[in-house]
Amino acid sequence: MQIDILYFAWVRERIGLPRERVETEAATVADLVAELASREERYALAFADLAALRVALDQELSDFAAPLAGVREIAFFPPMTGG
Amino acid sequence: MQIDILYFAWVRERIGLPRERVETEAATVADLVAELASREERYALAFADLAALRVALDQELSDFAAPLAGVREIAFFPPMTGG
Amino acid sequence: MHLLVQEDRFDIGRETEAFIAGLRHAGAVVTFTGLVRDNGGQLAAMEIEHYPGMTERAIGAIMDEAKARWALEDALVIHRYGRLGPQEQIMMVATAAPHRADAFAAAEFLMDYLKSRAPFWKKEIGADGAEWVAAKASDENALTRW
Amino acid sequence: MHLLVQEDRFDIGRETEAFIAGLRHAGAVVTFTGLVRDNGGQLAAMEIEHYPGMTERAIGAIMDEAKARWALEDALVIHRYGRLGPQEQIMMVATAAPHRADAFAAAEFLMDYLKSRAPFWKKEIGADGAEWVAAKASDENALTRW
Repeated sequence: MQIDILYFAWVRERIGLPRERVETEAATVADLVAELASREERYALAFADLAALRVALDQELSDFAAPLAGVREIAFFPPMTGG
Repeated sequence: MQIDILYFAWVRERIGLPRERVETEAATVADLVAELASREERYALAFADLAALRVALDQELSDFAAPLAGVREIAFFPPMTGG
Repeated sequence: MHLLVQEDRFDIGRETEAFIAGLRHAGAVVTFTGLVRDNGGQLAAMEIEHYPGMTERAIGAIMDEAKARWALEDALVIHRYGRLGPQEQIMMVATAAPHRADAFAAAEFLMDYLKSRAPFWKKEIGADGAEWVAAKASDENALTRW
Repeated sequence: MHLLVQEDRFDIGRETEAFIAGLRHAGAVVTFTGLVRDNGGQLAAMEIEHYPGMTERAIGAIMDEAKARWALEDALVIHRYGRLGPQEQIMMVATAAPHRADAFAAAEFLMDYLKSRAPFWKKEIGADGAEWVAAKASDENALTRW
């Protein structure tokens, strides 16, 4: 399946791009993260500490155990600092 | 001694005047209240329920047991409803 | 610290803007504005009586207390008296602090004390007569949290 | 309910005035304004990144939740993104309710959730480099009270 991946804040800076479209068969968010981390060093660095990251599936906050079936857009970012 | 007495809100309306200067030898606020209440019916009515009244001595909230020595201005009013 | 007790209307937008423009370090500003409720169309006017002199002293003391308790850069209280129409602005409070928790707490504290400790009395003028607003037990109870 | 996510500055005075002018029954209005703190003169600018689309959804959901929990007549959220200078206004929240307790609670609730659940990220640009603002444990903990 094809999925759009978005990166924000220091995750975006570390990976070096704001978004990309990937072809993947990953079943869960964690599977996708493992796949990306094995791809290149910059991904491995960005995903080194999952506790410091948040994930959103189709613009709703989710978690790393969530299944990816039917998801079109996934975003990775640090804890939010709005307000 | 001479003391200025001020009345506010329904206390003022019941007594029928906003302020007056009286000559009194009352030792405490309660003594002054008793003196006023014995004077005329409208005072007796205004002071019928002391729990519904507040008192300020020289513009500081006080209570009915407080001594009047040195006080120049005393005010009686219902609980405040500001804000 | 700014305190105004006045009969005239005030411009909430201009006051808020001026308050914020005067700040140099604050990260958080909270304002509260009290409006005359129309009681479902039953209210013709509200009359606010106050105790000149004591009003300024009482509010000044409440503001000093807020300043002592929280890290405030500035605070403002404006309170009107006299005759007000439905939806008119009765009063406002503004607080500025480095962080939001202090700004919120100080604003709520000022409001709780203004309600029950500043010498104002409200009278509601309706179609069928006038009535003094009774103090609410909940307003007195609100003071116990501070 | 009004929600604006924008790069442009907003006029706090005019927004507050317009918000209040639109009310028909409320007795209490609370506003919160967040300003860029200058960190003792060390801050040159703040950059705010956001997630277009999710931002509006997340704030909309927070506002719906506030509306469901408290007797609000109206609520407003304005949040900026992009590059801001020291003491510039980052965002504002306004709430209107019949009584002050609801207006205060809803405004604090909105702020607590905006801090930790709306997809914004702040970066502080100083004389000696730039740094992403770290989320505070106290902000996450603040959510447990609701």
